[in-house]
Amino acid sequence: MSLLENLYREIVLDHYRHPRHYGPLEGAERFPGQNPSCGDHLVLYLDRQGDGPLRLAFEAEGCAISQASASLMADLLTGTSADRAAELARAFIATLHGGSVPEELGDLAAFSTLAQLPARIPCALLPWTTLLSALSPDRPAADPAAP
Amino acid sequence: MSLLENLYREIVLDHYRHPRHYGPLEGAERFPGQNPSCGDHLVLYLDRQGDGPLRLAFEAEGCAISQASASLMADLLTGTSADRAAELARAFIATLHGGSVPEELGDLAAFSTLAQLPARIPCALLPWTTLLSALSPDRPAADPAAP
Amino acid sequence: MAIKRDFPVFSERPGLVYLDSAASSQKPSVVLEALDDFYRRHYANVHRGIYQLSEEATRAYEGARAQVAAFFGAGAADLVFTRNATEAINLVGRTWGDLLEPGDQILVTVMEHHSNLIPWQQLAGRKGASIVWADIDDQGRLDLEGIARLLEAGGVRLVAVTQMSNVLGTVNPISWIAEQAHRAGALLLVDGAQSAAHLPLNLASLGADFFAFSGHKLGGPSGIGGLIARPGLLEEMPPFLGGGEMIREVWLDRATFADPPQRFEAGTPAIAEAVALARAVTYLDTLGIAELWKAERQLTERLLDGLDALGLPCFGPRGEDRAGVASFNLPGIHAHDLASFLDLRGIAVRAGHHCAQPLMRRLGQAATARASLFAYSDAADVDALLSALAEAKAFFA
Amino acid sequence: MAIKRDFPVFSERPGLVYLDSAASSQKPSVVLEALDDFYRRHYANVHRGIYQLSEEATRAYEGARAQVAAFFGAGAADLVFTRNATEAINLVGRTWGDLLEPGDQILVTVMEHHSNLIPWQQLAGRKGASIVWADIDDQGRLDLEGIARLLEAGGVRLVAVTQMSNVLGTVNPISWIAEQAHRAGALLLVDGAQSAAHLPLNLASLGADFFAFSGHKLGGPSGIGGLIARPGLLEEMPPFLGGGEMIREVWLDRATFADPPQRFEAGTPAIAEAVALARAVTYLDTLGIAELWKAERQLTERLLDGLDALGLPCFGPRGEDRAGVASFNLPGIHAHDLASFLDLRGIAVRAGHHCAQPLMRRLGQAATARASLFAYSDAADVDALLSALAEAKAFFA
Ligand SMILES: Cc1ncc(COP(=O)(O)O)c(C=O)c1O
Ligand SMILES: Cc1ncc(COP(=O)(O)O)c(C=O)c1O
Repeated sequence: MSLLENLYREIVLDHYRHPRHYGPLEGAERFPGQNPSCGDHLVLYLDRQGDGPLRLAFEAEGCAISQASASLMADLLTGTSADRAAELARAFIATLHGGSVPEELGDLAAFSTLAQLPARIPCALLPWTTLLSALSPDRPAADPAAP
Repeated sequence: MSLLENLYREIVLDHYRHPRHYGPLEGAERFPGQNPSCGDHLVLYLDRQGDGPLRLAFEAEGCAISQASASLMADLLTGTSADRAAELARAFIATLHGGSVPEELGDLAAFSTLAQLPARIPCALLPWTTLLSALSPDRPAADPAAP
Repeated sequence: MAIKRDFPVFSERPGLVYLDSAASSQKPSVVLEALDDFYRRHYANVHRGIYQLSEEATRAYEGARAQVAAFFGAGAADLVFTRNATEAINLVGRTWGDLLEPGDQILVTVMEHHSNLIPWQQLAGRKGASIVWADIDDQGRLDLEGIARLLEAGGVRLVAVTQMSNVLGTVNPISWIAEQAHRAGALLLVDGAQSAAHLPLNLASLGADFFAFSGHKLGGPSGIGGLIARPGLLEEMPPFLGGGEMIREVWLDRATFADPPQRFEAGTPAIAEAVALARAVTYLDTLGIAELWKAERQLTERLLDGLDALGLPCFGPRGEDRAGVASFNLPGIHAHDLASFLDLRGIAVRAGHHCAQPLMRRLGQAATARASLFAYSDAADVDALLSALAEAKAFFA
Repeated sequence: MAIKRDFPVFSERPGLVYLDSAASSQKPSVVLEALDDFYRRHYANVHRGIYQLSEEATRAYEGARAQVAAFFGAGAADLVFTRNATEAINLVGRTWGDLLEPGDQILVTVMEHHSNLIPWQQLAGRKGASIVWADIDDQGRLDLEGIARLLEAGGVRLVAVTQMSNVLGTVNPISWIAEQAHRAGALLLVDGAQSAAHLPLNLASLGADFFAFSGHKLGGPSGIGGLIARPGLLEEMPPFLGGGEMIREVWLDRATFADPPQRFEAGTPAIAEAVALARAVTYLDTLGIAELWKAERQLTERLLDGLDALGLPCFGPRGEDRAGVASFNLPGIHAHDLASFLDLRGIAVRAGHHCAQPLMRRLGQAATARASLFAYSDAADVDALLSALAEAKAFFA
């Protein structure tokens, strides 16, 4: 069994079937993300609590890799500061493009084996690029979150 | 010197520089012809004298081959019947496409060497196809000839 | 196996199980050799030079037009070369379509590829026309009564329908639709992007007014396709793109235009591509399109039976009107994940919406995996897929 | 001589003196090998499959976009692949051009190729806009004062001008025109069909809003060209052709569209052609475009001096703004007859109106013969032409 199949078996399928932080988040802003080439959709719920620790959740329609990536991201970043979240996002994105794999990413580190399936990298990236644009100062107007 | 250069030297250049039957023909109908790919223009003047012997003349702007072909055509067909003219036209066209070369075509027989320069065959054809469409029963409306 | 040897990719990449031919086909070596030979020995621009090389290139290009047209049972004067089927359909929308009036209707079906849908939406937008559409039944066959009803209502000017669905594999009854369309005073455009590579075709008798196809799906190079029109129809149509080759006389403020097909081919055409496409269709002719279709039908049954045995729901009809396209899903896992699993075993299938989002919505699927066949596909390909799917079932269970 | 060895046609057809490169260029073997290799080892449809072969094809296609854009000093996101320069110009006419209003003016010049004229006539016809035009002087240079005057009058929305005349060889002062156009609130479209293969170009600094080119004139395959837009400009433009690849979401009656450049590339693109075109521009880069231009300038002088010495009137300017194109006539004989005489000696020149009828009328010529140079042209080619012309002079005297 390849490393990649290990990734699926040990991490991805679990988070795909039992996503953490799934569903709308009260008081949070709503950021839609889309992967036009494959049709994956995602909604990121982000509550910055002023400048306090982040609260995150998501809803998604798409493949196991993008959903697991979103679930693990929400897990990792809940409770961190916005700056720290952006830093971790950049680290994860670098990992997918062949950068070194920092330990602090936890299970997400295993996604580096996607180098074997470069066509799937956009799937893993979708939650993270959605997050980065949500955190950026010139971010698009967010929809008000459904209560 | 190739056969083709002979054709030019002995026949084409003479008729190009001293075309016979050149200019408007009083009482004749006027049939324009055009070779869009190279820009050659020709006006054929045709007087059928009822069902009598044909009178022909032409004006042209174009290469030596098309003008010589027109000049020789007018020479050959003046005084023939419409049926005979159409027959000779078909014989000439066949010659250009590799058919046998009937003696009755006179100097025009030499045009068969154009097989060496197939791109020029449309030049030689222009006066003849204009004539055939002028003679055909469903011919286009001719302009009245300038007096 | 014998046919596979004609396609270099299978020796260059041993182990490749290529099941995405509906997206694009691999190329036989005769086509690559024709391309190479043309560039090495006969290349020049066409319709322009009176020197020998240009004459050879022009003869090759126009000869290719005649051969490709003949392959479809049409005449050279009725074939316009385009980049692909998509451009061929757009060409109709922007020439013949200019003659539409507000309120006119364009009839499409829910199984159309985006390329046979967006151009009509654009045309409708420009002209104030509207789109009406026919549904499919549970087997994935067209709702013919629905089509008849829409035509009877009287406003339809054009029926635009695919001859073969790139998702369902359904082969539609084009002659019947042509008859209905013509009786209602509408023209019929057939999207032949899929069927051109699979069905024995004779456009002279099919009844289509327009037929669009792509070269890259039938063993030809990328960058070329064509539009074939019913004889005489191109004559009545205004030009499409403007430029060199399509003109007769030009002034600064106006111009007159060449006869078809040149009228619709502005600028330097895809010369070498046309020559190579002609080689592709003569290659298919040598194999025999009718025999290929028979073989495809058998292989399709093997594939569909295998999917049935695995309990994987597969869309589209069973029967003689079913081509070698199978769209399916493994319950509980997204098509992309399934496709990646197969890819790791050297099996190339497509996963996604297949440029047919309205159909996916109609089927209630966000995405499907799709395996599709061409001349070189064989039982070993199908069996490799089926056994990998059995593995996947276990893996994702 | 060294460069000629890179082009197989010259060994396949010994004795060929190819002087019609302005119509289309011959192809170096590296380009033919790139085509062949791509089809044999990496071919699949792009942007669609998630399997390895498709990923390789997509990377090759998008990599080609980046390389070709970089060759012109542009970014990948601003390059749309088209069939040829003609389609690139039409694309602007049918997208950006949709925003024109009745009474708006499009400024062209009397030296334009039909491909940079007819699309504007068509656009003017659709929109009630009008064509205004700038003349040339006796040397065949643009009447710049005339351009300035037309721009000052205020109605011009677009200036469409060639960077290099395919008849006169004139190289136009694009940066100056860009400045004038922009000051007058007009955009500038540059027809780079000729210049792309000859001039060192940096679109980031040239000032053009749109730049159109053809691959087949710079050693690339037929069937591909491109439109490069000023960064950001494509964003504002509505789609061109409709179909697969250019969409985001599709319903039966409406759709949303992808970002540029995909928004403008409907259907399966010319994939292998893009890859081979990228190989052509890296080949030219290796030779060094600046060095090639210096060599062309020298060879052009040799050609023009030789024609002068023969007493053959030749159109176009002398100087640094003159490319390797020479249009001339032998008095007393039509250009076609002259071209045939040369052809019998293996010398390929063009004869006719060169798709520039308004210019021919302006020059008072029904036709000219034209010799034109590319990277592989050398002194032996020029001398062969000149000595054959001396023979022709005697022959037709
Ligand atoms: C100045 C100029 N513009 C446009 C074109 C059109 O190029 P293409 O036929 O490749 O579209 C040409 C080439 O013939 C040209 O010389
Ligand atoms: C049914 C159908 N129509 C149209 C197309 C468009 O073909 P192309 O992308 O070659 O223009 C395709 C191929 O993807 C297709 O399957």
